[in-house]
Amino acid sequence: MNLTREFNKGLWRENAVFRLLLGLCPALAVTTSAINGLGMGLATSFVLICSNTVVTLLRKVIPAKVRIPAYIVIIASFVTVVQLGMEAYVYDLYRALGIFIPLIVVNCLILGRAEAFASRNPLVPSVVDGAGMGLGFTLALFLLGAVREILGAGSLFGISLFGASYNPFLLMILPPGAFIALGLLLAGMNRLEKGRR
Amino acid sequence: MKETLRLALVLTLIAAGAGLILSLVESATRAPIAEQRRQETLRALRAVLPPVDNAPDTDTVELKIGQDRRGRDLSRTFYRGRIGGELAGVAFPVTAPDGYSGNIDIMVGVRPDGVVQAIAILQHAETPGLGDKIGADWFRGQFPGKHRENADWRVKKDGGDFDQITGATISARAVVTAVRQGLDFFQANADVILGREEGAE
Amino acid sequence: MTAQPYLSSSPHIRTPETTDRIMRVVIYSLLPACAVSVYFFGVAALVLLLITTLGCLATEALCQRLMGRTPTLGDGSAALTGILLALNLPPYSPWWLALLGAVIAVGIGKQAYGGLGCNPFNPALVARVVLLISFPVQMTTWYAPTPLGSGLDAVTTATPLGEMKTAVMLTGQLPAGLQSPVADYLIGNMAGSLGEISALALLLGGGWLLWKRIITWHIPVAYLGSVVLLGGAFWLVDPSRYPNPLFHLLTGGLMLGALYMATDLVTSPITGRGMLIFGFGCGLLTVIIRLFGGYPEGVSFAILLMNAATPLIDRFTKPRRFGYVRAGEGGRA
Amino acid sequence: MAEPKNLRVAIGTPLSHLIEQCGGLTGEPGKIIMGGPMMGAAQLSLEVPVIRGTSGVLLFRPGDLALVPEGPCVRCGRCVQVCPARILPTTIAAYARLELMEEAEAFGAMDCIECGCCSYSCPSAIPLVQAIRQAKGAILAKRRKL
Repeated sequence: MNLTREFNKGLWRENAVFRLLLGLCPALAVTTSAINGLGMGLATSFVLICSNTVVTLLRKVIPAKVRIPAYIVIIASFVTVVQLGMEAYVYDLYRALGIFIPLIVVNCLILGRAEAFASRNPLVPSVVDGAGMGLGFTLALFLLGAVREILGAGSLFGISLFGASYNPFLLMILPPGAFIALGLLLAGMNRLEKGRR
Repeated sequence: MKETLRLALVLTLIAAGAGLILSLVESATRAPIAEQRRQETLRALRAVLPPVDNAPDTDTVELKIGQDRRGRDLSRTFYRGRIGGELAGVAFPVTAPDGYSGNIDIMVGVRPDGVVQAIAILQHAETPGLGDKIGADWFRGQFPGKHRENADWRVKKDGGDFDQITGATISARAVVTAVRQGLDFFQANADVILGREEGAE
Repeated sequence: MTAQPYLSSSPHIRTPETTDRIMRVVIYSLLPACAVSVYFFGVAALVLLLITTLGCLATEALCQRLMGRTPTLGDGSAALTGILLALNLPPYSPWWLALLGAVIAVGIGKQAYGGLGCNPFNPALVARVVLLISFPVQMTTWYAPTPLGSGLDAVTTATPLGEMKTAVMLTGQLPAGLQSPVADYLIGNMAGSLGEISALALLLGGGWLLWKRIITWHIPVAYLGSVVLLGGAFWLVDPSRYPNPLFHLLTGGLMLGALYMATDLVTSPITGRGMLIFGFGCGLLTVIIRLFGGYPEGVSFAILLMNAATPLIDRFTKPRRFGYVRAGEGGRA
Repeated sequence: MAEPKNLRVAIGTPLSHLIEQCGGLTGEPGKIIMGGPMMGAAQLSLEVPVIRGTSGVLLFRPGDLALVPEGPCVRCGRCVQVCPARILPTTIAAYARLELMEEAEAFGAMDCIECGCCSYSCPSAIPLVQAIRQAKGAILAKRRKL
């Protein structure tokens, strides 16, 4: 098994947001700024790597019939860990992401990787897969957040880019802007992909 | 039967393991979380109070401000800031129920004579780029120095003294009204809040 | 016989009418409204019209190039969208606002859905609403008209509908002196977007479209009629709070909406009955938003919402086929 | 055609003979139609015979051909306004072209009388009748199979 390949596929070929269109709920909802996207991506990545690790270790123990409830319990635990950790140490980000941290539980990306990969592969590839997928997800959310923040607020990471005379394109940080930005990014990615082939 | 038992056992074990880990994490983060929340309150208090040397979040008065729809009492906490034991200012939260989208939580700081020291917007869901300008310095900066009598507590569009926000008059109007009502309540109960009455503590 | 005769399915003749011609006629019919806007708002109006039109054409060409489609700039639909967009903007809008609007109208409102005929929403209105939500300050800064040669400086003012909204919100009463002479409203001597001010110019163009049979009477009549009826009903209930139907009819974007935006071929129902329902829905929503909504004007929102309902309306207004009777009356005749 | 006229002819007479009787061709024919302009059938050559029901012969010069490139449907509803069978030609044709024949049938494709009014009036020059005819053929073929 080629570990580099397992890692890279999450970045581009099977990128959760741009290729598989998974995990769109947080991808659209929290990406009002680059930092939110980055934070959400990292939190999800943490949960993803941990759940992949535990699922792969327990894959011989968990009977097939109860695997989904077992995965959900594992994922939910790690989500709660992340939530508590963020509240304790990155309080502002915790406040900004709000309800979407607990909602990482229902991110189909995580359950999907547990079911499709970690439950069938040994420890090391599963961790690498989780890391790659998580990083790909983080990158996608960061990109989306950055595009929306730059257009919708005229800043990046809260630093004003264009000065006071810039009229922010408000719609981009409102919910419809998420869809439009995602659509345009998807179109761009497809175009790039087409050009490469 | 044996199969069912095995399923139950495995699930129970996983759940128990999860519970164990969670209880550990919870106990480890309990103190930092409490500290974070306290810091948040303190930050808001410091923003609206004159410089103080006590911990205003521990020197509070709670007063009944009315009842909610189900008849339960609603109360409001008044945080008192002191310098050398002398009362320097009081901060209290007010909520504007008529924002453009949902409630606006505001922290108001007043000096003992009823003059506004500063206000801070704690939480709101106003439109980004429009209504959220209620948090801008120029808008909040209109409040310090004003008290119940020396200002007309309405936005200019309604004939008052406060600049509204272009395109978001509703948000500005909500904030001004809420602060005014907060001041009214403060004035009416000043004796209790300032501790001038016996047994108010 | 040398050349083989041409074979095709019947019919073998066709109307001289083409889509290109329809679009051209609509554009011509907008000229009076454009002229009025230039008269009241000067060269700035002309510049705006040029920016949006060229912007729409450029975006159309760019999108079609990127998507590998045959460019169809000649069909006039992009130019028409551009003109309609300009007529929906406040006078003296900054150039970037107009340009961005053009890009949104054609890029997101039209080409993203597959180009002419595939867009569910009126592209010009999509752009207007996107701009209104994103740049509320620029999109609601209105100027009093300054007729050419009057030498007046442009001053900001409220639209009649905006004035009404503020007054009603504050006092629960219509402002005194709201009703200007009807003649002013008719020729367009009031604040408003470029194209919505002159009811007369719009009626002129709309009438010509009706006469040319580009549009049918259904939508304008149902739309304007329901606004008059509903607005009138409220007015009868409390004339001190609700404006009279004539005010509804002549102010804001109602005329422009009813005659040009709602009647957009692509985004309105195809059957007569469907158009009546569509027009009535637009009227109902417009009155509700004007009297009770957060925005002073509701025409664009009303039309966009009804655009969304168009496929449904089409489905429920399938005409009764020839030779069939209504279900429940005995099946096949 | 030099002298258009009404002729009483026997079934089986080739069209070329009719043309001769009418003074011959004045130029190369662009399109030969047996029947009227709306419902007649285009023919490949003048050697086809008159059959029962042939009501007339129409010859178009090449310049008469209405060869307008097809455009996208702009949903103007003209085809619906003119349809004497009161069906929705544009909807049926769209379904037919997507080969969704059941939908086409549900919208009344079988009630089309192929009068040609919809195709005539379509500003985008969409061959509506052709598409509907195709749908009818497919629907009938399916019915026969059942």
